Amino acid sequence: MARKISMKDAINEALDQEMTRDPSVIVMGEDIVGGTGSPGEADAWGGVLGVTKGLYAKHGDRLMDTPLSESAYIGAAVGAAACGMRPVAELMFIDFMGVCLDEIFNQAAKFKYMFGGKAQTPVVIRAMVGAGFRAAAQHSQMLTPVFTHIPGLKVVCPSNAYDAKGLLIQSIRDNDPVIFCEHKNLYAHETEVPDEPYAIPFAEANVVREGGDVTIVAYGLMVHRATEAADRLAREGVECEVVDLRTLSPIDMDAVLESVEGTGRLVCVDEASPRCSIAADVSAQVAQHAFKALKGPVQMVTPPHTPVPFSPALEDLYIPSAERVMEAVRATMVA
Amino acid sequence: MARKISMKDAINEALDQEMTRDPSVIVMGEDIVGGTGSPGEADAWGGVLGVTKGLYAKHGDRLMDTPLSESAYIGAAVGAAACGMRPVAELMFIDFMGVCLDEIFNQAAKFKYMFGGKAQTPVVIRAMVGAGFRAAAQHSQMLTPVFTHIPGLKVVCPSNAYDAKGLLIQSIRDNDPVIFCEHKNLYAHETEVPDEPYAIPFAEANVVREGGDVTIVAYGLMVHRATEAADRLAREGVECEVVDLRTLSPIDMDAVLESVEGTGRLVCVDEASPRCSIAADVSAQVAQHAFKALKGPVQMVTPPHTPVPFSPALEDLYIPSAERVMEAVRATMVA
Amino acid sequence: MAENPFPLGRDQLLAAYRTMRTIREFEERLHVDFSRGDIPGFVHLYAGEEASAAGIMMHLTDKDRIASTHRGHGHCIAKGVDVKAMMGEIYGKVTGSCRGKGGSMHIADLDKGMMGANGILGAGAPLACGAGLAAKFRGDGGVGVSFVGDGASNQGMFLESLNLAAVWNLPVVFVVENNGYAESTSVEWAVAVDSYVDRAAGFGLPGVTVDGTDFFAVHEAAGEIVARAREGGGPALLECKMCRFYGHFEGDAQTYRGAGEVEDLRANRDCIKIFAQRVTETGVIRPAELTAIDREVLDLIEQAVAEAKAAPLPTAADLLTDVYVSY
Amino acid sequence: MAENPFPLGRDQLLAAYRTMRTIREFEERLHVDFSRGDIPGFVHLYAGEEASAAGIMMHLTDKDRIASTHRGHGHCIAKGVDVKAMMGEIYGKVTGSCRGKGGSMHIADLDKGMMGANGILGAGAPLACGAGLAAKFRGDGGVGVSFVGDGASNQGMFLESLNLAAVWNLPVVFVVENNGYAESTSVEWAVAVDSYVDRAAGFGLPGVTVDGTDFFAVHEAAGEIVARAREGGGPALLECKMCRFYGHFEGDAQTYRGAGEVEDLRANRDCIKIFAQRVTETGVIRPAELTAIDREVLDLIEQAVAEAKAAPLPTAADLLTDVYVSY
Ligand SMILES: Cc1ncc(C[n+]2csc(CCOP(=O)(O)OP(=O)(O)O)c2C)c(N)n1
Ligand SMILES: Cc1ncc(C[n+]2csc(CCOP(=O)(O)OP(=O)(O)O)c2C)c(N)n1
Ligand SMILES: [Mg+2]
Ligand SMILES: [Mg+2]
Repeated sequence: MARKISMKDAINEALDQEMTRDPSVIVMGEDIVGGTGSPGEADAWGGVLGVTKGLYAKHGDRLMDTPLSESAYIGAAVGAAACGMRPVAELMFIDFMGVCLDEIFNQAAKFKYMFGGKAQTPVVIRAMVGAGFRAAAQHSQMLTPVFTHIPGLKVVCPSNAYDAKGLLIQSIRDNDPVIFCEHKNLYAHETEVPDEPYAIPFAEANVVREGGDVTIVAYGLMVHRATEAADRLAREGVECEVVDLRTLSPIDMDAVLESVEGTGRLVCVDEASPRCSIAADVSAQVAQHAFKALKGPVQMVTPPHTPVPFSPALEDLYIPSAERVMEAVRATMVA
Repeated sequence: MARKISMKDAINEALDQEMTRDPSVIVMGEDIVGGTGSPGEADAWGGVLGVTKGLYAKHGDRLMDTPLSESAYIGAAVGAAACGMRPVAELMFIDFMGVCLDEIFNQAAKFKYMFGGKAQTPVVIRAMVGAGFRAAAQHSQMLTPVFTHIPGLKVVCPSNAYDAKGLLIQSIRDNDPVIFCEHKNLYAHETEVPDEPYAIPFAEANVVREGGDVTIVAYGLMVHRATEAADRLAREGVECEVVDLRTLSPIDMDAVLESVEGTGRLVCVDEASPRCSIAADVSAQVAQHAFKALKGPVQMVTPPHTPVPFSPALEDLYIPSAERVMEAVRATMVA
Repeated sequence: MAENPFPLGRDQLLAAYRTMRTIREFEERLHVDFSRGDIPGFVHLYAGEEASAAGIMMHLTDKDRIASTHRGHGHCIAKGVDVKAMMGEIYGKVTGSCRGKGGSMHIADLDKGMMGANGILGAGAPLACGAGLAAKFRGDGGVGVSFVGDGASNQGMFLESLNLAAVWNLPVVFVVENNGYAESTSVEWAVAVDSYVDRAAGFGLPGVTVDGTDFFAVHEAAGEIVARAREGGGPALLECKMCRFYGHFEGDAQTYRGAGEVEDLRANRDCIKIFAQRVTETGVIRPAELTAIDREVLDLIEQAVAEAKAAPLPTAADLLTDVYVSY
Repeated sequence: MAENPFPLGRDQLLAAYRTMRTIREFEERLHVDFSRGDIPGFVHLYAGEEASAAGIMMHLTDKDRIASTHRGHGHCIAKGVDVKAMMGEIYGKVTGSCRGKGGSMHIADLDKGMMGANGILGAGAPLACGAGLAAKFRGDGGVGVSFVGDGASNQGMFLESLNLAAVWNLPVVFVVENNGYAESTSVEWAVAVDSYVDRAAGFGLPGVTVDGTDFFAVHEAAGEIVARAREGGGPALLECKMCRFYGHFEGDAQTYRGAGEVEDLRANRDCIKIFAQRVTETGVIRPAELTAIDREVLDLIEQAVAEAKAAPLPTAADLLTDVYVSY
């Protein structure tokens, strides 16, 4: 049986194994070595939350600290990718996208198309997403819909350690630019993770719980809220099927549609802001492609259309709860 | 009867009239005066497509050219707004958002909330959107969903000269940050526009064509494709109701839901990329809130999930056409 | 009474001391309360850097606007933001400066000219340009002051702002608070120039470097720069070399630091100790006067914490307000 | 045969002339075809600036990567991109370098080390850093070259890159092509420093300014800088002062320009005229040799246009390809 390790360690292991396998993999970001130029030992920090700890000791200069210049180093990662490297660049918090988005959405995402297929940019941008850290409005966003909207990008958001390792390995081996979203409140979450490297293909949703009454679609942390809701609803006699999307672009709509064909009911749970969200995207596609199967209105469970509040009292209300998912499920049943 | 003027002139007039009315209105952007520091007369250009032409001559230093530094001047506009001014900053093409998004989405959009209501940022960001100019992947995007997704922002996209004037005046008088999207292929489009200043309230969709069979929701240039489709379908005996959203955030969902209650059928036309689009957002909301009224699947007409191609041969295929809208309408009818 | 060799009167000296001491005790208390688990989220302490905030802010009034950083408590206090409201905010209470919605990284008080701490590094520089621009249009003589750390001085938004302020000749002062580290990364490594004076010169700006642990050096340099900006003489850059007594954020094990580094800084580069020694050894201020202030400050902080702890949390109704003026 | 006082052999001189002449005729022809309505979209002509592209690119091979600007035709041609494929691209044909998907603003050819013209100003600088980084890891001695205009030199992405390249000691050369204008805005006004050498110094970089209309000056300065970068000596900045013969883009009425300005530039600052005069008056090259090249170049351009016009447009099937390697 595989060990149980945390999502943080699973990510570290994926980076380590891919760097070992492929010399063109380089890893860069602010403080991801930790302490470059400082009196204390480098590799001390291993990133602001320690995710890359220990890698510098093993891989040396292929791990690079950067100055606080996101456009420059993310753009350099994109440029290096176009020149044959496989850079993994850490944008500490996805909330910082506003200072470097051009290099991601106008450069990395568009090179292949603009250049008539004659370029590829196999770059991975790792970033922390999500609320619950009491980190307030500028360090708690999901922003997954923004990247999913952009043609040319792939967007990944694992819900557990096993998926994180397999999806990150796939992201690094993938030949397209990938935004790899790590929910900071899942770093400590443990699952069984095999020692050896393995890749989980994109666009393969994971049915984490089967059930015939209602389909609940979720990703990232929300998978756990959905599962909790499903478990509690089961005691009421309602059986929910929980679909973990795992990747948002490409998205496994086949799995969602198939589940809805079976249940006739859909609840989408999304930690991103509601407008133009993943929840809206999935709901709309179901309303277009599985309309006949639907027995009642689709339901979307998202935070309110507000920035993320700081106070724990408010933040806990902001993040969709299992209770809200349960209410939504009930709403699809009565309608 | 009011004169007929172009959308470009209507925008110019709105800026002129608001600058005249309110001394706290200032206007800035790259080359919006045109020729600062150059041998030729300033005010020569009036912006890259001449939208602000003539304003410098009338309002002098309240029109400001900027260095090519979008973060700095957009951020300065946000800061000045927080300090009591009403800046209108031009981000030439919305595609340039990637170099200055932070000042828009993390600063302007969040100040009021993060500061507990104790600040406001009445800034307007004007930008050209849309395809059809043969301007390729980095000068042709809509990106309206990205801004609509962000709580704290308002997003406006007029479809004609009359609306452009009234909505821009409202945007300038509005106390929240507004992204004002000007479709470059509508600049030359003329409608009747009253001389005097007038404001069109936000979240008031415009039913530009009535019809009982199918609701078509659109905004910007797509309103014209929708109307063309509706006119042609009428000859086939299908009566479409065309709803021009005018503002995307806030959005007048009441008008959409009311129309769908009447028609039972929905087609959303969006020039933005399909994933997490405005089309998806509206479709999902209808599938949630007017499910019972729906007689068939919702249909979304958008470009493909690709960057905008350069070649006119491809770009014309990329932009949703009246024919594609007609097909979608038919698809809602047969289902 | 001894003759006063300082460019400030006794009242001003005492006020400067009170500001610095208030910041210090505020931060020392947060350090303790955070380690007890009383305070949620990210907290970045300004302890050790007080002379910069105090020395600069003495030249500013409420009509002058500052744009601060993630390490903003010191700037807030020196700019006159209410200490109890700040504490309430950091505790996430509805009595906080931002009604609990912002937290440590977003404390603001526009009435006091404090445009907000900021979780995005470099983002304050354009905002300060906007403040300067507004002041210029109003003709009220106000200035905008942008604070950035050494790390943030490599951010594009900051660099662009240097040029913009120069081109528009804005009344803006850029303060680089150089504490030697950006998180764990050394300034020597990350900033590719030996002197910030040269970096400023690359944008046509006058630049000055001072010992940021010397209140009087900061005060003097800031005085000249602020006055020039106020009179239309344009922007400038001021680098304060200083030191951070705690980790990057609370919870930081600081393994990247040299052995004994912090102890040494506390012993030899404590700006408050240095200030106290100078004003007392000249006889201008009596030690007892400072001790009295120390006591008052401790009382204030104690009260602020007690009130913050007792204050109500925001409730569900608060979640949805303050997003828009109208929607 | 006269003695050769130039640092290049006859073949190289003729090659340089051919490059510059090809760029010039390419652009002159686009100017005509655009005004006839044959060419869609935005077109920014490089005419007048040829000595910069030619002088720099002579030091580069295919393994050296350049990141270009919106005004990229000259860089493409000098870097060896096929002229017919370029013309096809600008005409929006499936035979184009980017199969018609990119157009004038996005011509690229990675095999030739051309990482793309770019519609986003300043975006190329980080990309060139990435090219330098890749070369460093591969140890192949390659360099990355970033071109920006005077206007784009105020963009944060460019400024950040100067620092990054210095900190990482990358084999990267930053070329500022200063043609005096960013669209209609003057460089004197928009760039808040008198010399790019000072701006470079603000990031710890050596900087050199040359007369960009003097091919030999560009060639010499670029030679030193490129060689140093190649040998691990780190990045540098090269400013070429030059002039733009046409408007910002085709269709620009250029009202912001001084009376007679363009005529004067064409008469007195034409880098090709200046080059031709120098190489012929020394007797190293015979005028007839240049005339022969002129004829060949005109033929090539004529053929390129004819083929582009005759080439097929992309079709519906092309719309959906090349978005991802796999999806
Ligand atoms: C744009 C952006 N990039 C990165 C971060 C993460 N971050 C927060 S503080 C910090 C280091 C800041 O160093 P410095 O500017 O020297 O300020 P100090 O913490 O030393 O006061 C970093 C990298 C951020 N908040 N914003
Ligand atoms: C980020 C960004 N901002 C603005 C523009 C619009 N724009 C295109 S070219 C140009 C002027 C460029 O001037 P310069 O860098 O001097 O290059 P030149 O055109 O003179 O070659 C501007 C403002 C852009 N394409 N990208
Ligand atoms: Mg620092
Ligand atoms: Mg120029």
